[in-house]
Amino acid sequence: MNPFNLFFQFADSFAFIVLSAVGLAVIFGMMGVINLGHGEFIMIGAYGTTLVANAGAPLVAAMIVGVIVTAVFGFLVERTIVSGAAINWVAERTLGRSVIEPLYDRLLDSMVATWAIGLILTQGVRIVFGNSIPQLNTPLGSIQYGGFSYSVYRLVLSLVAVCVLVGLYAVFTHTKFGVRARATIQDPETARSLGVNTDEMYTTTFVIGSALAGLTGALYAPSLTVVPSMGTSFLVEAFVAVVVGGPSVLFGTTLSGGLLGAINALFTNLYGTFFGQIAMLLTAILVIRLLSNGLTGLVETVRDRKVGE
Amino acid sequence: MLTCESLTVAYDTTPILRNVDLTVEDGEIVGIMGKNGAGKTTLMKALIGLLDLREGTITYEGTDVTGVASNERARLGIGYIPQGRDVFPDLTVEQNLLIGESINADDDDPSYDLVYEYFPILKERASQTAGTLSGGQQQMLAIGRALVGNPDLLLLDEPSEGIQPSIVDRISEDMRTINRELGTTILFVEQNLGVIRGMANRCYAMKRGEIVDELTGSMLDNENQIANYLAV
Amino acid sequence: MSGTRDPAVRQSPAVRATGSDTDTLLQTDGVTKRFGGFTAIDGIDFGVNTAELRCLIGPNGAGKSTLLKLITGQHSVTDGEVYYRGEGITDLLPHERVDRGIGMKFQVPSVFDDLTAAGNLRLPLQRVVTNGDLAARVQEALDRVGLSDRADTHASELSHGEQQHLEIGMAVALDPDLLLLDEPVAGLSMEERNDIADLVTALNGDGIAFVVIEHDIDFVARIADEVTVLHQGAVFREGPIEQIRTDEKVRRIYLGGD
Amino acid sequence: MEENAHSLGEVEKKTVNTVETDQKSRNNVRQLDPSSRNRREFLAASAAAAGTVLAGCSGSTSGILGGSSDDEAVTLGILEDRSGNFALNGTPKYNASMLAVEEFNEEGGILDKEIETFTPDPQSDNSRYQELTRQAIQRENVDALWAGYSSATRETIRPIVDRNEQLYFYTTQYEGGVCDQYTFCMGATARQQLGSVFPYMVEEFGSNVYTIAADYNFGQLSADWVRVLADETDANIMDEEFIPLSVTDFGSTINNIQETDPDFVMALLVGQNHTSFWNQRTSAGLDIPMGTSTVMAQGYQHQRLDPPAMADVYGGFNYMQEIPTDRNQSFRERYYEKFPDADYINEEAVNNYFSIKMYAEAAEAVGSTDQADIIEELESGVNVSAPEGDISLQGSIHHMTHNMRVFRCDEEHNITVEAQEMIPEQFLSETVGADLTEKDETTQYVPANFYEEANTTQ
Amino acid sequence: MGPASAFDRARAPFEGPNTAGNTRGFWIGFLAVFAVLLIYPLLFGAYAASNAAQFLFSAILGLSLCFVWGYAGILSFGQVVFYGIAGYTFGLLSLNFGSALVTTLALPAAVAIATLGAFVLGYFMFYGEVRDVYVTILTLVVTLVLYTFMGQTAGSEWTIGSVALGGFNGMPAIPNLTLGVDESALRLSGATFYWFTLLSLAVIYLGLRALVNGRFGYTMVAVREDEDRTQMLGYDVRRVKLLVFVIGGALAGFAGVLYATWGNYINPDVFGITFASIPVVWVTVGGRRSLLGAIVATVAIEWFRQQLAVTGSQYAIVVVGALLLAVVLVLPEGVVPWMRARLRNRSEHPQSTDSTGVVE
Repeated sequence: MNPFNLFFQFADSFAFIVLSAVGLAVIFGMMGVINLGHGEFIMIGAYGTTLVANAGAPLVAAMIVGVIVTAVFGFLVERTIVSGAAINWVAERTLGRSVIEPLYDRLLDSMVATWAIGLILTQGVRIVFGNSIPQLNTPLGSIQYGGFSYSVYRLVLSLVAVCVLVGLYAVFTHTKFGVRARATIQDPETARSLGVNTDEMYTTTFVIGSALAGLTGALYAPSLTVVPSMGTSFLVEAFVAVVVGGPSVLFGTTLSGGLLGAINALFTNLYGTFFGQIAMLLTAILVIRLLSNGLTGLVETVRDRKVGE
Repeated sequence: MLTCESLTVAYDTTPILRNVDLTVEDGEIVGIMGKNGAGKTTLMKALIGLLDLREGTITYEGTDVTGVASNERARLGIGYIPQGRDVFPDLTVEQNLLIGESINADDDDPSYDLVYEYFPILKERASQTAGTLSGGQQQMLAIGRALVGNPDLLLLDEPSEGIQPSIVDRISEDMRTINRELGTTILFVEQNLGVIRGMANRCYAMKRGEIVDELTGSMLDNENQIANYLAV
Repeated sequence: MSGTRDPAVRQSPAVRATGSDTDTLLQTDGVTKRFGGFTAIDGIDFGVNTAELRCLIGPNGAGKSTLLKLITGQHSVTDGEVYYRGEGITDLLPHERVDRGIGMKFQVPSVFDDLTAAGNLRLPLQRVVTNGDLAARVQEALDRVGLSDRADTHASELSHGEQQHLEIGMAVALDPDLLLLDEPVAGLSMEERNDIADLVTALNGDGIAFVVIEHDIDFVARIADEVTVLHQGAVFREGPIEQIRTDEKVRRIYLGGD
Repeated sequence: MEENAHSLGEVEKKTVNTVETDQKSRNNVRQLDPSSRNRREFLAASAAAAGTVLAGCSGSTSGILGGSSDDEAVTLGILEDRSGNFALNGTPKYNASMLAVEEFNEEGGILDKEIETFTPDPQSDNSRYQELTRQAIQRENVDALWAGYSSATRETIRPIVDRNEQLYFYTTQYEGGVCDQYTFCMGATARQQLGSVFPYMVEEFGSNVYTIAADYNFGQLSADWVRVLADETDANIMDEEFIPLSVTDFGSTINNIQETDPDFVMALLVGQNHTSFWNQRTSAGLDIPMGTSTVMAQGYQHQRLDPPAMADVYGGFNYMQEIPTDRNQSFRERYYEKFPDADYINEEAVNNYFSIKMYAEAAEAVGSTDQADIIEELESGVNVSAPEGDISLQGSIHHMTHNMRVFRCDEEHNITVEAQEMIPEQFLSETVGADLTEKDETTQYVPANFYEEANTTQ
Repeated sequence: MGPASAFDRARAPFEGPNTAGNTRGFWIGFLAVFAVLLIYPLLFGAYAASNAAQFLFSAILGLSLCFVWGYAGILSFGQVVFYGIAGYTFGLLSLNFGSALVTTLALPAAVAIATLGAFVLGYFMFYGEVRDVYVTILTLVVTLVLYTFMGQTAGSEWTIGSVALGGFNGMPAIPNLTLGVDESALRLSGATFYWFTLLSLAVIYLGLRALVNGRFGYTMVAVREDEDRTQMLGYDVRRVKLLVFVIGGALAGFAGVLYATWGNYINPDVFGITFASIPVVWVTVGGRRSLLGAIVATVAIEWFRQQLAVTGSQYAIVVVGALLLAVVLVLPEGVVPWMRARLRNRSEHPQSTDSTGVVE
């Protein structure tokens, strides 16, 4: 086992897990909505990026468009389905009553609804854009080390993953929006009574989660095959990471990205890709079983014990 | 400044407030006293808009705010200090204060200095998470959080609850100073005799969801009459 | 450990734990509960004798409900031990404690909305009535809490007072030796309070020990032998109701008055 | 070689009807059990057995209210995925089938009857395939069935096909070994595909090989074949790696290849996730030549991916739409005239096309659509003029002798034909020694049972 | 009077507050529908019966989820785990031994293995305090692990006895369901398979009705409503949930055997995300707290999906998604409870509508 290979594979795996999970984590952790269509949101980001880049735009510009498209889509989904506000607005004017209960904190219903959205998206994209679109090339080439070479772009992705985590940390702790959003999540009633527009916080949070999914899609568009069904390849990692992470969204995602990435890289190196995946999933099952609040729960328990001493 | 007419609030079928009428004049400190379960907190929540009215109207500074969302009421200048430890436990003291900035949209100059002047401990603990403060400190934070946005009216829900007597006295004093120096109107609910006598210019008595009496001026000196409406 | 407790009132937990004091039903020994960084219960020693009726009072946030949940096992203790009839029950699950005779009525009436009044009462009874007529036992229990004519009404449609009765009925159906009531009369009219007081007194007369959390001091005075005052997660005072009622410090922190 | 292909294209018109000359191979006409000729009877029997208990009636499959089918038309069941995971591969198959049907109908159909089609969309869902196959056979009474892309799909429906004694054409290039009296495998087998490209690679680049293969039946069996072929060509398999279909990240695989440093790689990857490999190996700078039997001809990666992702990939296939013959040119024109927006004509599409033609010719030859007769006719060994060239059916084993080519993809993703040869399917005929005209079977043979090399996973 | 009261006595165990349809009218309707379904193969033939049989055993799978989700509040994406395990087990046993007797016994054996699987997974989760949405996600992850695992069993090392697991290609040639020994054994196919499935579904439906309206049903509803509260009535909530989960697993396993024998085939797709999600769709649309709803919705949706597939329309999946979305948003309780409420309203206020179609 070559330590450099191990390191690069860890970085790769970490980036993939973190980027897969982070949009889901924000929406789940902040709003109590499980977005089973998360993979398809990622797919939208990838399609946006690929289509715009194919039209001749520079890759970075195309990626930005991909993120924006997904964010706008997230906004529409939040307004029409998750909060039901748009549909209720229409219904109140035609039927004289609202017809939709918001999906916030209706975990199971939100899963079913977003699964349906994912279903529609996959086939909708297939109908509109066909089974395949011309794919992008991975930029930035490779670097050599010893007899090995590594894609620079994949390395950049792991840096981006770290930046996304740091950036989110900054947004949610050092901006007014972030603080208000967290206050809304902790105690929506009190936040509202202090003048925070909690609806707006929910919408914005959902849009941020969607934009992050879009970013993931944009970033992986040049490295993975962009097809309508690509979303499912992110879904498992995303769920596993969020659940293993536990309630503290950013911290948890970082921890689980680290743990699962390391397990995956190690077992892949030792026993091959299949065992890498299986080991990762079994680790997840064990963590869920042993730590009911995930890795952040473990950290908190340890902290409580320390306070007691 | 604030007028309520025949407020009725019910959970499912059980009415919690029945036909409550009250008025608060500009610059006053008005108390509402009553035992646990009298409906005091429900009244406060109805005033800020966290509970829907079954009947009645609420007028704030001449505007009917009955159907207005609570965040909009806050932005009109009502500062709400919820009961107990309703600070945001995972946010720092400073971040808690930041939430209060949304209050009173007309005023976009948050008064951090003023808050820190009244409650220096909050400055000391600015970067500590609110959940780790003591009960009294949390209460100060809740008051400071409402003050940051320079509200015209403060709604204060049981400031004495679960707090050391000495700190309760201090809080009463601070509230009076705020009222005097800043001209902030205050409406509070309380069951602590000392706090009521120490703060209120005027006081309503509540019992099982109804206003049963109004005590003004010298009536407030009569300890026994007040105690009558309270627990003992 | 809180130093405010009168040491003459109770024996040490160690003695109790051996079961040598047959009068002691429940005893906590230095029980502590922390949530995150916040200490809700701070090293409490709290005891209840057989067939005693003890009220637990104190300001909101003093830790009353938390203490009850530590006794029932709904919260796990951070530190300390809980003994019941001399047996350490700290590691037992809630239902195992119920099997040993501890019953609980929650703060907010939490009957099962989707079931009828009879269905609710059936739940505890079907566990203990293994042969014989379950329906007859349900009817009997309905009679006891005065809900015979509401048997087929969905619990969600019962009045607040009826729900309180129903919930007490459910707890009693299991024949507990110790019943923990969290604010049984909150939100009830004077008449309904009297009904509950009568019910509790009667059940206590049948030999059930009670711990009742209540803010209504008149209600407390009406039913209680002994009162424990909690403040900031610790026992602040313990004693007969008259003594507590006139205690200067208790008045200051809780009851009001200078 | 391209000369050769060209000249094959020119003989197209002469190849149509050679049935008579093959009559000699029918010396082993099977004694069909009369009852087995009626594929519906078992159903009727079971219905009747239970039915009599209740009502003492119902001897027919359609029941009292059920309709009967219209025998005026020839009905072909064509079950190809147009949605779901395999839509990319299934859509060209569907298109080419429709083209073939249209061309026949313009000429008056089969046996002067119009061809009707039953063409639901199984949505890449194998359960759906089961339902629809039953429906095609039992309700639509299709005269012949074309269905499915993946091996999994084929195995899903083969039990139904066999029980109903339904003539079935499976048209995907596949791992090989299916020996089934009702199933005709039109695609090239792994042994045919690899048998064309692997020796070429050894010849061109050297004998040290690294195999990466999809971790599922097709990949496993293809890797077995690579081992068998390596043994035959004295090549050395340095290592092999099986990659689950869900894997999208090939970092460790690329590093492993570099660590082993082979002369060439056999890449037997399958599915959309694995398509990511090509981009990743290019960006990681892995520039070892790669041989394949799976990519390009099916999923047209050389058109979907940006150059140079597929540079220096060599594939052994019976067809790519770039084949530079006149016959293929004319086929392409007809195809794109009917489907101007279509993406690519893949190997499977062409197999659908020529096998419908082959069926039609067999039906004309026997003068009916009786399935047993047509199977008998096909088993006599027929020739067909396909877009890839003139090819023939190996009647005794229900597989095709294909015109196999080695295609190379260059830096700009241009396709050139590097080698060409007619390769029969040899595994069943020679190694197993199967003969469906002698012995009825519905099995699938695997190389592991016949070759020492195939049995040693490294 | 006599027969009528006997009828009433007979239906008593199946009635109670936890199910719809506690009227004589309902049961007469039930018997009528059942009778029509019984003669369905005679009317439409063996093919139609065989095709309908799959809707019926899907309904058993739907019922298994309805039972654990609707009545005990456990949303499991893992019903297909037991469905698949039983299907594979049945295939392994019957193919390895091949005799009619073993094939007959393979049904209970496969159900037993699936039940054991449910017990192990359930014990692991419920005794490990895994709750709510984490149960859902854990069952989803277990499903996907099995999918990944079974998908890679293509190699010859994954042969059990003489039968290969077969990776993604699955396990072909699984024999039909057989009842009996040697020559006298009844091999179920076409209409006979249909009747067996129909009877099983009816028995399971009635059995579950009796169960949810009996002692255990009350306990389940209590657990669903409030676990803490139920614990304080002395119930071991973990045990209750485990038992529910095990029963659900057994039913799903039974349906899985029917599936494997119906198609004579099983492959890892049964563990795939699409297959895992579909029961959730059935139960959501039908109404998670309605056993009848689960059956009706399963049959209707599967029939509808098949019709859409037959049309070959590329919009089929979009239509299914939109339908589901509409139900979740507008009728979160499900279609059948909604219709029941409408009917009840009508019968209570007959003047408000045209008052036709009132049951009772």
